[in-house]
Amino acid sequence: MNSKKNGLAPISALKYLFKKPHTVRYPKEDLEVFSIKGISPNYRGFHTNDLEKCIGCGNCARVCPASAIEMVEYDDVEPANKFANTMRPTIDYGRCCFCGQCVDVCPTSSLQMSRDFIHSFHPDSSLSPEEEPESVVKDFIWRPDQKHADNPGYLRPEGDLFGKVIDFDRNEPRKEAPSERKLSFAKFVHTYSKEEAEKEATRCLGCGACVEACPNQLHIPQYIAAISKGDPEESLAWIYKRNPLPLICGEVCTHQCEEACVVGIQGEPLAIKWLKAYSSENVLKYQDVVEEKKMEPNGKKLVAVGAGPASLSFGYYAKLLGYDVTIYEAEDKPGGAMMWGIPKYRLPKEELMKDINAILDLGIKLKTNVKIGKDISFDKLMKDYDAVFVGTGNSKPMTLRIVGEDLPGVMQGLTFMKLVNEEKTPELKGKRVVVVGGGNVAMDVARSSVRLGADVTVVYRRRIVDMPAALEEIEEAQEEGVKFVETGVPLQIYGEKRTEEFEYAIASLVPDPKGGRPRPVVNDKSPHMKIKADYVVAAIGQHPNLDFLPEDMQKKIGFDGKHVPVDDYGRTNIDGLFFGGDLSNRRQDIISAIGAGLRAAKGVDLYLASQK
Amino acid sequence: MLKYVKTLNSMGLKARPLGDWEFEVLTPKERVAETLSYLKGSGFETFIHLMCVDWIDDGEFELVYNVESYGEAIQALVKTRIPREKPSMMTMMNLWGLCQVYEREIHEFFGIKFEGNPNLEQFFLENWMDLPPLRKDFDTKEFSEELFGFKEDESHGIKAPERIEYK
Amino acid sequence: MSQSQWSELVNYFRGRSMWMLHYCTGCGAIELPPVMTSRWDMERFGIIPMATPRQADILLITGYLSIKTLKRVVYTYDQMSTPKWVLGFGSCTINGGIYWDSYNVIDRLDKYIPVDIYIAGCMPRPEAIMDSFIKLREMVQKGEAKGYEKYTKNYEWYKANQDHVFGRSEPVLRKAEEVTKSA
Amino acid sequence: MELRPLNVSSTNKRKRYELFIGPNHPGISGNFSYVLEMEGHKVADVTPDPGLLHRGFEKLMERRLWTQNLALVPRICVPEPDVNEVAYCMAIEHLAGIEVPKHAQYIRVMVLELARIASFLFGFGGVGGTTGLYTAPNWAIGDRDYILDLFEWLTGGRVYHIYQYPGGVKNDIPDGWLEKLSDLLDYLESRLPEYDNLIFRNPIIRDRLKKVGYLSAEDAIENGITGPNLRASGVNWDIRKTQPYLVYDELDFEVPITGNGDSYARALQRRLELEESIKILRQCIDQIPDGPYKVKIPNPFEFRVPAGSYYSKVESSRGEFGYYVVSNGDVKPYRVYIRGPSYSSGLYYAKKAMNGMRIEDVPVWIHMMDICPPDFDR
Amino acid sequence: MTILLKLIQGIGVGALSIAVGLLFIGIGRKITARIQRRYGPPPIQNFFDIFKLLSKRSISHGFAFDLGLIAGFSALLAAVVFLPMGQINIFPHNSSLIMIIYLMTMAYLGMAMGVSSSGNPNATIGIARALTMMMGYEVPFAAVIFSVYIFSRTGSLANIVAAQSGGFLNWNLVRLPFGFVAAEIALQGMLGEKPFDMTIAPSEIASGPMVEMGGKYLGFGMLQHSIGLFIETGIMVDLFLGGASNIWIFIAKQFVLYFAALMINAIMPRFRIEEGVSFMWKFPLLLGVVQALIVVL
Repeated sequence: MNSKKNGLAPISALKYLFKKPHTVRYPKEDLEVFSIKGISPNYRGFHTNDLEKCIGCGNCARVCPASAIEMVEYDDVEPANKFANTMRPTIDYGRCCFCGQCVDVCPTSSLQMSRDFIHSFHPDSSLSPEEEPESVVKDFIWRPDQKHADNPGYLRPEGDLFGKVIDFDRNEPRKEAPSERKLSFAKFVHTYSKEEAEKEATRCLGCGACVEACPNQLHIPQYIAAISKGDPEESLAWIYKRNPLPLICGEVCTHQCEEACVVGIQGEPLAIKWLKAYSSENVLKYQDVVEEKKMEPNGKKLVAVGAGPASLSFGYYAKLLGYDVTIYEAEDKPGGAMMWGIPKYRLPKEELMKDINAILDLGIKLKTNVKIGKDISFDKLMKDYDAVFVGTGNSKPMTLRIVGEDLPGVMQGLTFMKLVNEEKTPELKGKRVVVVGGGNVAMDVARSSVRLGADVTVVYRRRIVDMPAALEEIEEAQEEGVKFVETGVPLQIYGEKRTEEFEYAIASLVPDPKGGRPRPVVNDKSPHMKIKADYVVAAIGQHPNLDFLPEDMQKKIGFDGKHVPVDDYGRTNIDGLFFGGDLSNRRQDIISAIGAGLRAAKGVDLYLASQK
Repeated sequence: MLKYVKTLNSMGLKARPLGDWEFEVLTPKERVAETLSYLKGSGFETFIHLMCVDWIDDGEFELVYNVESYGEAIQALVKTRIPREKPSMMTMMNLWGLCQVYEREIHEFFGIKFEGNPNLEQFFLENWMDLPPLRKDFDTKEFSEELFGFKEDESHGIKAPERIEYK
Repeated sequence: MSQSQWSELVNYFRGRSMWMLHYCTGCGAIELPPVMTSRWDMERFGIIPMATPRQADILLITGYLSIKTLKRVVYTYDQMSTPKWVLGFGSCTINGGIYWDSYNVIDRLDKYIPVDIYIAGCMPRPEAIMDSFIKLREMVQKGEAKGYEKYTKNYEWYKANQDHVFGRSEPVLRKAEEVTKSA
Repeated sequence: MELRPLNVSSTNKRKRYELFIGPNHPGISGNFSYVLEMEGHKVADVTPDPGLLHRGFEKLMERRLWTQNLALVPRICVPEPDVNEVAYCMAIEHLAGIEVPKHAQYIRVMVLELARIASFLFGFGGVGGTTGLYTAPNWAIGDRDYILDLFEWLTGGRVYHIYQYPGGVKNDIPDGWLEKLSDLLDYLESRLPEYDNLIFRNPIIRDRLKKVGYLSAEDAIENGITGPNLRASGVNWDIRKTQPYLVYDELDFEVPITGNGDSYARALQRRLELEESIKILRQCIDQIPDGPYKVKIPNPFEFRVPAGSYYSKVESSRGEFGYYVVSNGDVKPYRVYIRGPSYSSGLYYAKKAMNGMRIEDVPVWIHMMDICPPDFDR
Repeated sequence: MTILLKLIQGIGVGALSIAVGLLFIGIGRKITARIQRRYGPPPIQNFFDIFKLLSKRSISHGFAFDLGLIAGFSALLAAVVFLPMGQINIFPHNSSLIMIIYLMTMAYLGMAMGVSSSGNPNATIGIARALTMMMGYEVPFAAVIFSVYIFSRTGSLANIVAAQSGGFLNWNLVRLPFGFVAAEIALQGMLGEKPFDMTIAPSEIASGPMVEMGGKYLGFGMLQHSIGLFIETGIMVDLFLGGASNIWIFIAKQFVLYFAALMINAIMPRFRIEEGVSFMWKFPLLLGVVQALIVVL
């Protein structure tokens, strides 16, 4: 540069006297430097929120460094999906610093920022000074909606899965290849290593949308946070607050939480189930976590019928409340459906026993091989104990009700699974097995049969997408070579001495007017198909078996053959009689049963407190 | 850099490199002056900063002196810990006059007395009577609520689902 | 010329010539140089920065106020001659902004001095600033901006609030007492 | 409410009186105050009175998540906010062992250099503002606005960009931005001779500035003066060169050393460095590689930085801007200390430098030292 | 009767000088703005400002404060009456340059009395600077006046104007070029334009004498400035640009002078006070003395 002193040099500045100024004469003129008139296209101005898309997860509120966002419940909005709520962010522009972090973290991209930025307010001068701050603050708090949506600014495009801050890609646990895993009953999923688990756990936004979806409202965000902190013990302690069977749930839970996971709206949900499996697998001794909560015994005696998840959970929490609990089990091992119904490749027996033993170690008495109604009468139980909990679950399988059902080679799903778990199945190598049904039991049957060397076809009344079984299971079954027949309604089973052929009709699906799953309808035109079948396994559901209960009692509690009506605390119409598990739950899975056990424990506590 | 680390280690202090341009020296309170004057003598002439960390769980304050050598482009962090109860430290003003303001600041924000520093009056704050604000046991939100009179529920209205707890 | 016509005329001129005090109380002040200088040129509206409170009509509170600054601001506001107006810039003056939990930053400005117009934004853009100046001008010309009258009328209330913040004589949190006793 | 009354003490031999430069004074560079004790027109004693901008950042940052703090840090130095974001992110990245992609590093360098230019232009305004040459601020701050336009386009914010993120930057460069940047650099280069003519060759400015605030190299080192002020005193020290961060070691630029140590040298130093910044930006435009603009890090709620402490520093337009970050492995920082470049000059060295200075030179000295109160008030 | 007439004329002239002064400043702001690459306020902005200031409630700082300002203002009003402006010349035989300059000095002294009673050190420094600066520019200006006196052999502005009649070449601008340059520089100082605006210097002493003036006081200060501007440029027109045949040409000539001052104002920073004074005592004084020597010899 030329930095020589020159008194005349500044005179050159006078040339601007004859040049057009570069002033932007706002409000007459606007900036014209960007591709669009006005301010920059990605400006961070006032928010817009698509109220229909917003699920009210509250992540924006939690990430706000200025604490400017509050989630407020509104009447005029509809929840976006069945897990969503009607809370919507309401933003205080007396706090907002327009950093855009709420937009980055919005899992649905419903919250965006617009290019509108002008808002000024003049407080009413007639207000007294005491009232004035309120009126000011009120003017600067509003619920963002679509008002500024026609002028979009800073946003995260919906397809942008690289995201701003949310990690949309799930880290699946390692699994054996289908060709490998179909050869044996060994567990084929390798639960997370420490690094994998921590990586997956850090995807969690901690919003707690999953908590509401979980039938038992586990402390999911807390235990995931503990994992990402690298502390499986703390994580397990959080799980134990509401679930005494962590490892079982970690392996085989129906994980509705993952359906609700907000990360899953645009990407893949967190593997909440596998994270739970990780923390319970990595704590060798549950006792450290469990023991410290034990309370002083209070001398009251409780009894639970059936050693399934509901009773175990009931026993655990009742024990923590100080009760003396006895569990009666008809079989020789505890666990119920978990023991007999779930194949080993999904839940190894030693993992099952690890959970159950942790509970039993608390001092709960388990009496196996005792059949209530036969060995001990139910009335005696009611007399001997302060309260009775029944968690016997569904043990009476539903039948196909078609011709040829009584042929040898036709079996019920649960019966088949029990054989599988006892390793007493007939030789299936090279045999053709037809499985009827589309639930998780059907999948277990099909995949167990595959592992036993059979050629398996699953026949289901509706489409694959309508199957109640977990999608993951269906996919894995397909990978393992299970054939699926959609919309197949069983008609007849042929055979001389034993099953030879299975006939079904291809139904047409009629939409359900009530909005449920479509109904399969078979008419004259429906084509009939026949397949060869050496075994037909009907896995189409089960009913409870309450034969051990006296008739009048069954009537009094309102048992209709399928379901026992109970309240939130598992209470029935009879004092001191509590029900839980598949018997009374709307959803029939382990986690619901655990929840029922927990609530019943609380219910018993309330009931006995009121008895005093 | 390694030669300083070595020398300092031979002096019985714990020194280790931290990054490409930094190394740290852990010294007991009494040897800070000695360490710093050694460093100043060997070219670390610029005083970058003095800061304090409140390790409330350990019951200690950590003082970090940061000095830099322009000649060799390396930086030394001299760290020392002093007890949190009635904390005091000797001033380093005789080495760098600049320490005066840093020490005054730390006295204000942490309540550490610097012996020999002539002016430890309030600096950034005015009429401050509470705990020194950067101590961990000072709750700024509570203070703000109390003094500026506003209340805030930190849950932001995010409702936890109703759980029936067994207890 | 009747009294009301006269005051209308006076208000018109007041609206056309608003001088602001050159006082950068907070970070919002960084948008004032662009507004004052050639790119946006605030002088088009007759607004120029003034060096002392005596000469100024508008007090711009450009963002957060620390306790120490609040003292000066109140002092400054008292020095300004009426009619005078206060502009609250950005979130911090409205409800504390990002410093809502800070121990040294006040949350609501209008507890201490009356504010005539608030501008949303953190910090407000030049357009927003000019927009609010235009709005203030309209208000002044209509005779609506009467914050200074409110201040004199409710001086006791404002004074009490001011004293609560910087006239305190004992620790705010009880916990401190215990600690100072032990130390 | 009590402010110190005007203190005219007659006990001294000569009459002394107090004069406030700031907080409400056009000559101060922000909300900050020097209480001058005057003897006639001469300064006899100086008491810096900081804290008017004290917001307790270091406390607030302990209460917020690692990434939430990114909305806070730019507020620490308002005229050049990006250094804060970059220095803070660099500290986190060092502690967490995150490798930033080259593409993102180039973007960071561009952002930093643009911010530096913006800050220097602000400084030109300061030269004019304190000496009464009001054409200079009108030009320089008007030109700075074009840089803000570019920032706005890149980041979505005009002043507070909140653009850096641990592991990279928040979004990629928009289409057409680099061309626009190149146009802007052409424009700025065409404007530089005009600034030279108006400011740097102007005899009155030269004479006035040259008389103010001589600072020798030894004093500068002794008093912890960093950045352009240090180089203006003749010390060849620029963190970008001596301890290169980001991709500065891949870029070809020089660090000018004016070395006279007076205020004019400091102004000129900035003017020369501005040219170098333009050079760096041009290289960045040519050299910027393709690639991801950030690496994935956990989301804000689960982002934990491994325990440890690190001092990261960035050469800002005022000097060394440092972040000393202490983590205990939690989602929030345990302690963050911010070392602002103005701390030593504004709070400590001012006392020595202003002694005996005439009142009209005080603002000149303040502005030429580029004292930015928010960075020491925090 | 004559006295009444003169009084009315005097008020008229005062009003005219205020109006012209304010308009000049307004246009000046616009022009400066252009050089600064912006549009600037409307030219009549200063009228808005004055009206607003006068309508404001103001804070007095005691009797001396008021008195000083009023004295200063009235001294300037008195001065403008004696200034011959084209055909308007209220006291054709009494337009003594010495008297005008004396009255203008009175104005400064009045102001000094006023503001020093406000007790603000900035104001005190400011007024001290104003008086110092006055010392600075009055000396070369006195030298110039001396040469003009000698040259025109009269002390009356009206006569000096008359002596320059008869075309451009008769103007003192042509006849006394060194004197004109010296006076022009002194004018810059009198107007308080840069580089000689240390009196108010906002960034140093927060607008100096005006620091404690608000509302009406500041309004009167501004009026004073606009009258001062009118008188100072008017004297220069009368001294060097041959006066004018009518008021419009007079104003036009005044504006040319003011425009030149503005140009320098826009591109020059401010001197330090001692630099300013020493500059005045060097270059313009030298020119003034040279001019005087030329005239005398």
